[in-house]
Amino acid sequence: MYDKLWLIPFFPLLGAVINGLLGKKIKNEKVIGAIATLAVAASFGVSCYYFFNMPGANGGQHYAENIVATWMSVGDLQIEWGFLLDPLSAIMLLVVTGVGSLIHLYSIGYMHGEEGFYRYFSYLNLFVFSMLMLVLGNNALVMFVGWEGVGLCSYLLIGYYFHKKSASDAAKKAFVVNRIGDFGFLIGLFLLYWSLPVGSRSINFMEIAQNAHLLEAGGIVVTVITLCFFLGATGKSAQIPLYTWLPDAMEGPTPVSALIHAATMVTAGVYMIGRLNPLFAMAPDTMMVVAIVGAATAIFAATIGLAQNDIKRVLAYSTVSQLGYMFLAMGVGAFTAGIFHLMTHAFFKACLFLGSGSVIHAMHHALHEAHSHDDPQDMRNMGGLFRKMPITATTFWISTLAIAGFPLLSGFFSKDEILWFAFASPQGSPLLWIVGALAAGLTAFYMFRLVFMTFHGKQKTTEKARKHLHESPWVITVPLVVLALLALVGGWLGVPPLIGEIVGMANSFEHFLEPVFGGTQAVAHGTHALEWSLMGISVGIAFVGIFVAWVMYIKNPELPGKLAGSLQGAYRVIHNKWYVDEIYDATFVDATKRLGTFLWKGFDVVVVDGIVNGFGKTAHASSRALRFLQSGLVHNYALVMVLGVVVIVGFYVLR
Amino acid sequence: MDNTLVQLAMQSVNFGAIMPSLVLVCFGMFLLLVNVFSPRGKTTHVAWISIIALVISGIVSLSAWTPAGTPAGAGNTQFGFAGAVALDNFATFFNITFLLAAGLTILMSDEYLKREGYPIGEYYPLILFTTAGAMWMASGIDLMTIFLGLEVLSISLYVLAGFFRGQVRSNEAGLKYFLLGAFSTAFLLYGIALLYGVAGTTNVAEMGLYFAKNSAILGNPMTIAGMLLLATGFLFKIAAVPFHMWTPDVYQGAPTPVTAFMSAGPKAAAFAAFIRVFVFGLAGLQAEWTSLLWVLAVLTMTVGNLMAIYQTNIKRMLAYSSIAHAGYAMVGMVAANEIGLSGILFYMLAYTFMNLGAFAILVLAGREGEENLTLEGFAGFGFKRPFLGIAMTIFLFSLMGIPPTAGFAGKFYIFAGALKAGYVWLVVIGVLNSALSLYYYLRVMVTMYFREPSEDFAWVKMHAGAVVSIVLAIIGVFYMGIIPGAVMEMAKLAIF
Amino acid sequence: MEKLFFYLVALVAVGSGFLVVKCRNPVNSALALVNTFFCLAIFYVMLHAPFMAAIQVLVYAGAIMVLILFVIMLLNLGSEAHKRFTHSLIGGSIMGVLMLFLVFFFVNRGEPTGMRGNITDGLVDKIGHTELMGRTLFTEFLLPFEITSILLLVAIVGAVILAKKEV
Amino acid sequence: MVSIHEYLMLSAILFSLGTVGVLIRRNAIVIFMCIELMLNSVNLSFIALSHHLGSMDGQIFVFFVMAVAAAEAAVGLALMITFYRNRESIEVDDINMLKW
Repeated sequence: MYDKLWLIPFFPLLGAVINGLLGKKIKNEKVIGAIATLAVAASFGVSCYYFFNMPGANGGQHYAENIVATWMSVGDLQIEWGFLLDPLSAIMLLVVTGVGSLIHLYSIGYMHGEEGFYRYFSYLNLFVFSMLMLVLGNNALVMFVGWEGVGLCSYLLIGYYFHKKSASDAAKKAFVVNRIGDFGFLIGLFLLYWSLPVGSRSINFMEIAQNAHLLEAGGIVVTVITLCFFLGATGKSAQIPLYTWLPDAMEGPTPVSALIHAATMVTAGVYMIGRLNPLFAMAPDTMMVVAIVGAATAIFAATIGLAQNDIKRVLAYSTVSQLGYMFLAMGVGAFTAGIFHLMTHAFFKACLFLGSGSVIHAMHHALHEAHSHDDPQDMRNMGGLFRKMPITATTFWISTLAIAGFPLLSGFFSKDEILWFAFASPQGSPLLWIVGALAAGLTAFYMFRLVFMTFHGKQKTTEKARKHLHESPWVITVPLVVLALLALVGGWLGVPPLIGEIVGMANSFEHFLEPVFGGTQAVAHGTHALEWSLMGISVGIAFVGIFVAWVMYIKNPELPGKLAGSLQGAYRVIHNKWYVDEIYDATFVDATKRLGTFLWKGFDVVVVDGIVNGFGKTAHASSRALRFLQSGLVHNYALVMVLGVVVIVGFYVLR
Repeated sequence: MDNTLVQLAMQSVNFGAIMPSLVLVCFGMFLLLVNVFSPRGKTTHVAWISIIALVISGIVSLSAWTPAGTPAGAGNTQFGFAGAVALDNFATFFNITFLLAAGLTILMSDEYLKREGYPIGEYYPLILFTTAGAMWMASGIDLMTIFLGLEVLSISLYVLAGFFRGQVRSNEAGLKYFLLGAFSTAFLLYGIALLYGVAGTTNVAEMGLYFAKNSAILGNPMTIAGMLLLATGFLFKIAAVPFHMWTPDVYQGAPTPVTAFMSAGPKAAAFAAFIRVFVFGLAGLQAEWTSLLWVLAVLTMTVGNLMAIYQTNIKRMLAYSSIAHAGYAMVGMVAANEIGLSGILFYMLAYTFMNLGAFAILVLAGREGEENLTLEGFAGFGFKRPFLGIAMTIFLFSLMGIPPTAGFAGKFYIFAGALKAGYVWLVVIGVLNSALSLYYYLRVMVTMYFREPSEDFAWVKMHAGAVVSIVLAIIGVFYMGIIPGAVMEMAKLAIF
Repeated sequence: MEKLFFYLVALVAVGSGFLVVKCRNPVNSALALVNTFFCLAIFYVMLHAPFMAAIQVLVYAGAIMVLILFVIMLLNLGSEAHKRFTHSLIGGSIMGVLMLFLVFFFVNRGEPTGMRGNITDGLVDKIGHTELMGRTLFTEFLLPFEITSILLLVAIVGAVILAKKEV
Repeated sequence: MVSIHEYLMLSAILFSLGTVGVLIRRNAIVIFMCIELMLNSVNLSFIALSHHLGSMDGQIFVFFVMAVAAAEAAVGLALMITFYRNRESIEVDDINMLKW
């Protein structure tokens, strides 16, 4: 029954091969798009079939493996091309193939008329294939194949508009940073294999789970191993300090950002920690690091998000921030909550990206018609688009409410669960909760800033361009609607018991993942009253964020500009007494915004990029210095050889 | 003539033990004659006959393969010439590697030689002789056979490196290679002399037995010095730091297919002899040579990768990268266990595929006179020549060691062997180095795909031979990456 | 007496070896090298290897050195330009001294301990060196001997290809 | 009776002389002659050891070394001639096109 698991990654691979080899000949965009979309949809179908026929549904083993062939055998270590179906991979499968097929459909409309249409779809299918290998692999090396594959496809797709230098630089940066992460992954894997006692050495996930207890819990070994794996995760999932590639990755086409840099690939790190949860659960020190890095990334990226004017960059920093939430959840032992947020985030963030893509598409078209050279991605050029693009705007609104944690939408449930665990789990602390809640408030603020600047207020486009603004075609809006619906109701899968008791629903998500995380999941302790009040506070903070955004960008859109001016002359501030409340709010917010800008320009660009580039520069400089040894003169070469002989022989003989 | 002498000679003669090389040598001599009677500039038939020779030699080699499960003594291993050679699984595995390297080289050479204006038929017999020399190195049990194999190989390569006699670059490559090669030969010989002095024999097997019986000799400074000087000679051919200085210059100056061949065949041959002599004959000194190789492997990897970063000529960059790859393979030598050593065998075969594939693309992409091999010249190559671009990407990925390619599997085996032997830091350095290597491989890909094409690459002609060799290399890279098990099993059988 | 003779010849050998390195004119170097070869041939005779002595003179001094001299004449090479006191001169000399020191060290400390064969001076005188060589060469070392033929073939073909003027 | 060590010492001196020559001379032919000197010193070691051990192997090896030296001389000199034709020099300082 489970011996057809290989079909899931097979279809996208087939699609990639067909489009890659024949795409140039087919030429018809509709056919190419259909092949690619159907390939992913077929995988989605198979995934659904398996989802409804999960192993262990009627008791027994909760996972099934499908071993296709032996890959490598090293001594007693057998590595297979094998696939693993368990609740965790099943959820990821649905997310990847489901969101993936929608984005493929969307891409048909979005990429219409682009040069290299077939190439795009071929890469995109190849990406889905790699992602499915990553998710389905039954051992760490098959996962690593996918891990590298998604990196490669991300690289190819970020650099899709290769004639832009920024795009190719961004692609290279993404690839290099990812490889730093991969280095951590490999070292972690080697160390894990090496430190397990002989006889129980394995890199099969299920066997790792069984044998993890043979390592010393909380010991230095398991801590180092998990830290190495976490380093891998920070690279792939854009956490501090390896996050800078993700905002730059927005140079790629927007559907790519939606699929790879929001919904699927960047969550691979979270998934990997979930996969290795027995190991991580044994290393409290690592868990603490994960939680702290996650929380820090969440607030840090949210702060930077305040200062961005490029619509996609706001979303990019928002993604980094939300990934921080997921790591925070993993770090406090709330594995289910982390995966839950991964899923809901995939819905609303994909929707947001696609929505922004729809806006950019329309803006681009309009500006092009009007012969304007304004940046179609700059929010300062938008405004009042709600009437022009009602479907896009509505779906965008829903997703924004979801990400802001508006009660009873999907983001509310998942974020709230994370915050609750951050506070009340044994590994949690009130400090983590405060940071998380603050980040939630900032998220609400900058997301609504985005919505207000884009869809409301005064139209800032020229009259001429405005005529050409219109709603996108159905291939673009259908995925938006579906994703918005999911963002609306997806949260009800994982209703927390607190609300579940009232409405009479169980937390089916947690129940479903029970076999995977049952043994390692942290248990949060606290009274109902505490839980209610924390929930209330975090929602309140979010509302404050929304309110401030409303004040600044709708009620009084001149305020920020005015303030900027008035800050220069302090006396004018005192003069305008009747604005004092708003000013107070706005100066506070303005200061935060300045902090955001500072962090972005200062820390992000100078420090992190500096370090990453610094390594490159060091290598380059040493290469440059070393090459002068290669003088091209035979007697110098001979001298080096003799020197080598003398040193070697001297060392051994005189020793 | 004394009758007993003839009988004595005939007793030790076993042509079965040198059959694969014998086939090559006979064909080589035949081709020398063919060349005499061929019209000027017509060499295609010579190339094809030499391919036939390689195929026959391959079949003969494989017929000596002893499959797994054969009871001891019932295998196909052939000994001969008073213990001077053995055609065992080890030799056979390497023979196949050499033959593949030679075959891919010949496939990409024909049109290239014509384009560059040197359609000289003697090129092919020289390649065949080189391959035969490599085979003697791999199957030699006697240091004399190994030494002479090495010399046949080297002398042919001196000629091949300087083959374009009208080009200063090629002359220079040949002359540099010759001077430094002869210099290193002197050290190698001195090492052999010292070992002969302490063991009383040049036969590796007898030497091993003698050392095992009289372990006191192992502490003799002459033994250690002999071992080190011998290692020097092999390390020169492997291009390990600090004996690597010739590599970039010679690789850059030699005709591209010759460079391709040099980076795969002779390097594998040197490793074969290295393993045979050190693991077989000098096992008693393992502690000494592993600690030496540990240091040299780290140096080799790091220097190779670091120096490659600054290069703008792709051929020269690949030369440095080949130094780095030799460093990775040396890690397996340090491990000196079953996985590590068979990992070297595997890696050499994998390297043959990926490196020759990459060079085949350089052969096609170059302009007459070896122009346009700089990084800049490759701008936009991936779009103008999609097939070659994708192929190059695959080879580069394999060289980087990204799964599921042969390069990854090879590195994996070697590092796994080193881990098993407990060299954790060596593995960490190795993995770090392969992360470093990405820096320059990636630059090629970035130029190929993310730069506006400055040329139309109209001169790139897809020759059948080169395309076949590229396709074969791609198949090899993926086969050994996706199902490396089969090859690895063979490599394990090949390690005694 | 034998010892004295040895030291005398050794002195000549080292002296002419030094001249090979020192002489600025390649022709002089070559002649000094021939001289060294003759000295070595004398040692071979002292070591009861008359056949080796003969081919030392014939092959080395006769063939190879003539070839080298011929090429020197062909290229009409004059003396090397007056050499500056370069780094390679210092480096080379230091390396040479270090090398000598090392080699002395391990040769002095080490002992040639290899297994003894059954060839004695008496046997060599009785059977004859050439025959002993021949027996070993064509039985035990037949394959290396055959490989040598290929080696020389490769060298001839290579030399012809390289030195030929037109294609 | 001259001891084996004396022969080995002499061989070492000649070997080092040859090495120094390779390192300090500029003329490719002289460098090659110095390499020949090194090979010959090894030959002396071989024959002395062969005599000392009473086995023939060392002398056979010398026989092959001579063949190799001859082959190398042929190819090496041919390479020098071609180089000379193109550059009018065989000083190693002029063999410097390929570097860095």
